[in-house]
Amino acid sequence: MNTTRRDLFKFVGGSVVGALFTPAPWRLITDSALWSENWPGIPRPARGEIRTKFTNCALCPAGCAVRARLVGDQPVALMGVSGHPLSHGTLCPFGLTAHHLPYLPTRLKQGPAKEAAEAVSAAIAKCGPSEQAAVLDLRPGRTASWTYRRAMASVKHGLYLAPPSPLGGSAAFDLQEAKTVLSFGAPLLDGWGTPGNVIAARENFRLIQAEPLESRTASLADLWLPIRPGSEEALAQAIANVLANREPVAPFAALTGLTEQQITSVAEELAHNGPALVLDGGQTPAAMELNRQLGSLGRTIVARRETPVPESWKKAAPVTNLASVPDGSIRVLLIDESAVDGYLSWSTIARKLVRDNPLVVTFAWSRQGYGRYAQFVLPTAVYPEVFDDIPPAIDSVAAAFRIAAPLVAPPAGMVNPSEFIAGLAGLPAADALRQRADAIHKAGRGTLFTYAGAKSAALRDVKPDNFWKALNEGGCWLDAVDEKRRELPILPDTEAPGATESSDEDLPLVAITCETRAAAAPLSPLMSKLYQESNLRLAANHAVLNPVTARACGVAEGARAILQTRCGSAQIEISLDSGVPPGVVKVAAGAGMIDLCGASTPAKVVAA
Amino acid sequence: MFPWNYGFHWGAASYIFLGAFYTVLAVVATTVIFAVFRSRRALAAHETEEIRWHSDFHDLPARDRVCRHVFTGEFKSRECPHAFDCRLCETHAKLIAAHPPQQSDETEEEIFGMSFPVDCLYHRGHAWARPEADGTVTVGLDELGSRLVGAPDAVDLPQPGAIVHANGTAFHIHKREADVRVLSPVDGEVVETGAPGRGWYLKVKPINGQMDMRHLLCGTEIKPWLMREMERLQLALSAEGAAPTLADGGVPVADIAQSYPEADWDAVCGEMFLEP
Amino acid sequence: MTSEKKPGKTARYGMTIDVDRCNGCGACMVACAVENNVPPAHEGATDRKGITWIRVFQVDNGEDYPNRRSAFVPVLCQQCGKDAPCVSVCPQQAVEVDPATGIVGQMPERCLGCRYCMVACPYHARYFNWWDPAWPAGMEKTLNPDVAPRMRGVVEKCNFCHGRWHAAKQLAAANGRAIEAVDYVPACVEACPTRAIQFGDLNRPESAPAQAAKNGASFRLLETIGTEPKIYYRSKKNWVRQISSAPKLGLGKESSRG
Amino acid sequence: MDKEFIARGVKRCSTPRFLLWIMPWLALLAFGAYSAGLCLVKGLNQTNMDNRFAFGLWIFLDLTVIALGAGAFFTGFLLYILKLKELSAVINSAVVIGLVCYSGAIAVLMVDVGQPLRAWFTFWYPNVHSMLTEVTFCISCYLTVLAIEYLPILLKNRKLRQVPSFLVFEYELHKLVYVLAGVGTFLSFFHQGSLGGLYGVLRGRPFAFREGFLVWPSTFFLFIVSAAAVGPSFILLTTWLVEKISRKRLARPEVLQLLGRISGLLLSVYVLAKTVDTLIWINRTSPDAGFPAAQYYAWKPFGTWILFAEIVLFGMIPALIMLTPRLRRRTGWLVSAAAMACLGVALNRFVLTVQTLALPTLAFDKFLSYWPSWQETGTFLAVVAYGVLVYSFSFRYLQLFPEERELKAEVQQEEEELPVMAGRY
Repeated sequence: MNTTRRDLFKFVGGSVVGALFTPAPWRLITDSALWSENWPGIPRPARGEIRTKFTNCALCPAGCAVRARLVGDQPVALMGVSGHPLSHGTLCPFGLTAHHLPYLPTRLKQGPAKEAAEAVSAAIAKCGPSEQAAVLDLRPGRTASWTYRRAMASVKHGLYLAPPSPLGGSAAFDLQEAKTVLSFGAPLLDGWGTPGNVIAARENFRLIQAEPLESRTASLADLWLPIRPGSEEALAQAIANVLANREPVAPFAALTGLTEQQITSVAEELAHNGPALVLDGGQTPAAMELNRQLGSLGRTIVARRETPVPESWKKAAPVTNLASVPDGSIRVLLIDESAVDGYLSWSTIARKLVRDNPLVVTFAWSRQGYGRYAQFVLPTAVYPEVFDDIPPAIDSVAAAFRIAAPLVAPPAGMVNPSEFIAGLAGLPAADALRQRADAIHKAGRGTLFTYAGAKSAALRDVKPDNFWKALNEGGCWLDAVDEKRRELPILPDTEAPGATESSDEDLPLVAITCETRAAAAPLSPLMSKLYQESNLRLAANHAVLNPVTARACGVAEGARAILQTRCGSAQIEISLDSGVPPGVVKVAAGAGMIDLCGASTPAKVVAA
Repeated sequence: MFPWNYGFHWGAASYIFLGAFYTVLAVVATTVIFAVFRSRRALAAHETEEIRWHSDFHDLPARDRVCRHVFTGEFKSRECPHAFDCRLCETHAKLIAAHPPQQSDETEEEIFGMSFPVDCLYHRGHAWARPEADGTVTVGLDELGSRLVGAPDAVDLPQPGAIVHANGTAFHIHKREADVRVLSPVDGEVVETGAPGRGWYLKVKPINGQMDMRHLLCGTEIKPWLMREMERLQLALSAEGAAPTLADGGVPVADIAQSYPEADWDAVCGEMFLEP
Repeated sequence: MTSEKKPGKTARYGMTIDVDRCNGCGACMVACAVENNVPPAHEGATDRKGITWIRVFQVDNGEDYPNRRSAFVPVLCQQCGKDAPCVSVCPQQAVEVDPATGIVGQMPERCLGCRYCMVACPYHARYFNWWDPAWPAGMEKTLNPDVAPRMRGVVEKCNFCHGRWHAAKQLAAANGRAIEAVDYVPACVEACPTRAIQFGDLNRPESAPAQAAKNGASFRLLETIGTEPKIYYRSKKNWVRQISSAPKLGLGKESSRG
Repeated sequence: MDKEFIARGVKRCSTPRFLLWIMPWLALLAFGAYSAGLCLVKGLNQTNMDNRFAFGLWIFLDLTVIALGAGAFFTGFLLYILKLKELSAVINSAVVIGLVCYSGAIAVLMVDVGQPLRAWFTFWYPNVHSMLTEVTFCISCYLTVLAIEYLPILLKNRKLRQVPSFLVFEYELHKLVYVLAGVGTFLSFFHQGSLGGLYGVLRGRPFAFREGFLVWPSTFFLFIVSAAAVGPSFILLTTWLVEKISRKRLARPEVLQLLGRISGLLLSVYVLAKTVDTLIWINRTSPDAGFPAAQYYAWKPFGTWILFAEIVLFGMIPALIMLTPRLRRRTGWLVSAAAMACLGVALNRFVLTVQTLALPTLAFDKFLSYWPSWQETGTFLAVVAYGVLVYSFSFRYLQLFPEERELKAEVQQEEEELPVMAGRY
């Protein structure tokens, strides 16, 4: 049989028609849609063994317990650990996305560690008699803090600085005990203390929030007292006077913008629905005085024991409050930004530096913090790469010890601040965490909580090696608390903040920063969901004004404007909200904005 | 919609909707396929010329499509339903039967100074046909047609042996911007063509026996028809912006085209030679 | 999509959200993005071009300072139980209701991005990929292996964490039983620090949403349009319960939040 | 230069002049093609549409253009099915307008979808309950029908006609144009309606939601009537415009008046139906959904004036003008009325697309604003330029107005007779 071209065509044609009656062509067309999902440019998630690891979040002092979901060795999700005695299974949005932090585009990849060390040594050598070389530890109480203190004790002119803190680090607020809480602008439900602990205790206390703006906390408070900006002390004084049956009340009430009636009823509530607790965003003595008056000390404000440290560490520099250092006295300043508790405005630090040529070295994950002002910025590991412990939070009645065990290895070129600073003094620092754990085990108090089985065990029953192992697997040691022997806390001497210049005629508005959390720690790119892709949180360089104020300033919704304060000016984008009190500019805190405004400052808005 | 698509659910609505859709598609496709099929058949059957004429006829203005019996006053107004092919027309047959065409008394109609011999039969497209003794038919351009093209720039005559169709193209004439076809009055095979010097004519032999020329104008019809043609010419000329000289009864000059250099001669010729 | 239709075994997954507990922290929004491989915003994205399968709105009582009171309302796909507006409008069946769970699912691989469903949805719970999905270098390593990232030009929305549901179903099958509502919770539920969001099967009277449905303080968004959402909100505050109804003039005027 | 392509006996401007005329349109088309290209290559982020304003200028354009293009089907229906022979004077022009409108709309739709490469999914996995499926199927079918209807017009070009197969095919196809007109009418009825249904079915948008008959909301029928009403108006308007631009008489005034009369008749039916529908919606449909209708019109700038403009100003008034023989006979009135009718329908489409999306649905929604980006506007303008170009070329080389030559002669005669008459008296 001869095969002609016609036969070939017939064969091919027949095959095509026949193929249409098989699933293949239809299936292929259908699947083309699935393939198009995987076009180049769209990343494909890596596959691998799914594992679970436990650690503790080092982003803030809350140190919430974390259950990480890993694919191979790569964490792909972080979640809280339910049943945890401190964090009660919660994780804030910052903690939930912390596994993205190692990949931040703004992250520092390398820094001049050697040059910095030489420069520091040289500068220390040049220190004058009244000048000092200081380490500013933004999260005191860590094992690293002890290393700094030990190093500073042996370095000439050495000084260990800690930021001002309301309770001085050795006392805690006991929310579980409180029945009525009066908060002067403390962000109680927005990242204050250990969020899980606050939420767990929230059912049991009545919350009165005195604050000029309706913050997240204010909107969920049982009572919001919309006071005038800067009148917290007046309100405290008025309440104190009501409680003590003293006059006057009316002039203070007038300052706050509240009625005497309102203040009296708050005072009565505090007095009759005890135990009461007065919280404070800053640290006004008036609030502490109220606590004293209400008998909160020893009941809702209690002393907390120090987490044990090895005896050999006791020869350490004392903790000096930054505020109490004389201005212009620090020649060398090393700032550990790798673990922070909030952002201090640069001006409070800068005024302590010597005028001529101070040396500032900062250990940071990016240049966005104090790196803007430092000669040397040394890159550090970022959580969840760090190997660090987390001191107990402000609402943790018991001492605690937990370690942020690294979930991923830090990249090469990172500088460990404690090794660097210990190196200055010639101290070994590598094993400090293990030594601390052994010291705790030696003390033998308290319990060890392990997450995998959500079990607690008395520390006495755990072997030292197992204790260390458990800590590295995200375990948490909690000190025993003697409920019967509530101790009176030893509170630091707080000085009244300098009287704010109240007659600022050229700066008619008050700028109040909010969202301070964002300024303190690195943000995952996914936080754009909160700051950019929704307006749930106020994005950096955005400001909210009352429409009346905006009209007076000549700015409109969406306009760009200049915010001016005593410390400088910045460009902001305006939005309007009649819920903001007239005369107030609500600005989103970024590091730059805190440098500009602090917590609150007289300000002016002019159209750009 | 097709088998093996996951997640596709059939329901009554699907049947109705897709049924309607495919019906529509089928109708559209059938229409197009049908048209293609018919075209192929027509092309194969060499019906192009016929179709061209039908298509042209359809595009003629209504006043140009009037029945020849309107000229003779038998109808007040009537549009030709057969594209000037009276051989198909029953009405024409009836009318002819009732009033057989009268031969004109004269041998030549003199209209506006143009001669129209009565021994010729005239096509509405200004071609004449004269049956010859040898059974062939001579086809030529009538006087008005000749004057319209005057001295043509070029003439394309068919080769002997070519087939012409009634209402199809007899030959092409180029004059100035005009490029017109002279429609053939009869069917047949070209046996001889005229030379340029002697006027252009075709000698056409009927393909099978007798030539049917019922559809051509003859006798007393010629004059009213020509009167109307002159009106048309005037209209065409005035539409093209030529001065209205004919209305005054003036005699068309031998080469009208030269008299109206500003007129769109293509349009005028198209109009007069029934080529829209 | 294989949907086992076992009589009596079908579930109606739903949620209850206690508005009085929500502090607007946004944990649900980021946990959702982490779980479902939603990329971070392109620099040009705004709150109207972003992708937030669950979005917390700040709502208020419409008063001015100092009488302003705010609340936070997480809005996600309301998983309409009847006549879901997005299902019938999709021209190519990219939106489907799973009869086994009642979850309104979006198939991004079948979506051609006509956005008709977004127009149809009164809850604005559907999001379009205006940009190619992009993660900072290295961050693509943190993607959830259970969920495929979507391409540019398709619509996506909350599906009650289909990846988790699927994993739970497989686990249940491995244990020789059918999946139940208690076998998994969506990421937002797990992440909510205040436990404001609870998840369950509305067909089980003891589940949190079923209980919430009976609660007098409960409401659903736009109940009057008859879509029978399966997300129940709850608040003791009268003005908060007003948000269930149609917009009223004056509410939220001159306000840029929410 | 291109004389041999221009139909015999009609006067067209010189080739350079024609080039001068199309140059700006070509430039606009190029700009629009660049805009559309940006949207295709970089994605829809080039537009100002967003998750809340998911449809924008383009959908408005599609709805309006398709309504205006309804003249093609409706004229075809009147001419071939109802045998209104007078309309053969404008049918070719109507087909070209229809083709331009529909192909432009489909081109924009292809840019409008996020994944144009998946456009065939609608045919592959059709959800027959979706109005958009109906629209997609019908529009693509009808575009095919229009293209087939356009073929004879194209093949009738003087030069193309010389090719025997074109000539024959044109002839044979033209004989079957009744079938196509019928199919086109069927398809058009459905997609004009389903375009209306597109918004009418949106239960979640009580501003647009309407009750209806079986599966079709009332907007389904309103769109059919309004499109049928405005189609002839648009043909009237374009014919008049082309007459003005080309300075020629193209159709007899009686034809335009007939178009006006048809338009007016249908417009009055539409206005009546729209009024009844609006009353039902205000008093029943919308309140039943929990949305008091007054609320919609409290958001500036969309006050009740928009209802007035839609129904009375651009509905009732043009209808009355076109139904009054005395006014209809005056070109100025007739053309103004046709323009108003077109505007009214455009406004109706605008209200349905843009206002629907601007209005809040949730209690905490804001009233949204939207302004198209230059890329969107460019694509929009490209469709306009494309339409003008296709029409210009068609007008130059094809016989859009079969009566043009006759009218030319008549005009000449009138002009000649006038001085004579003046001399007599």
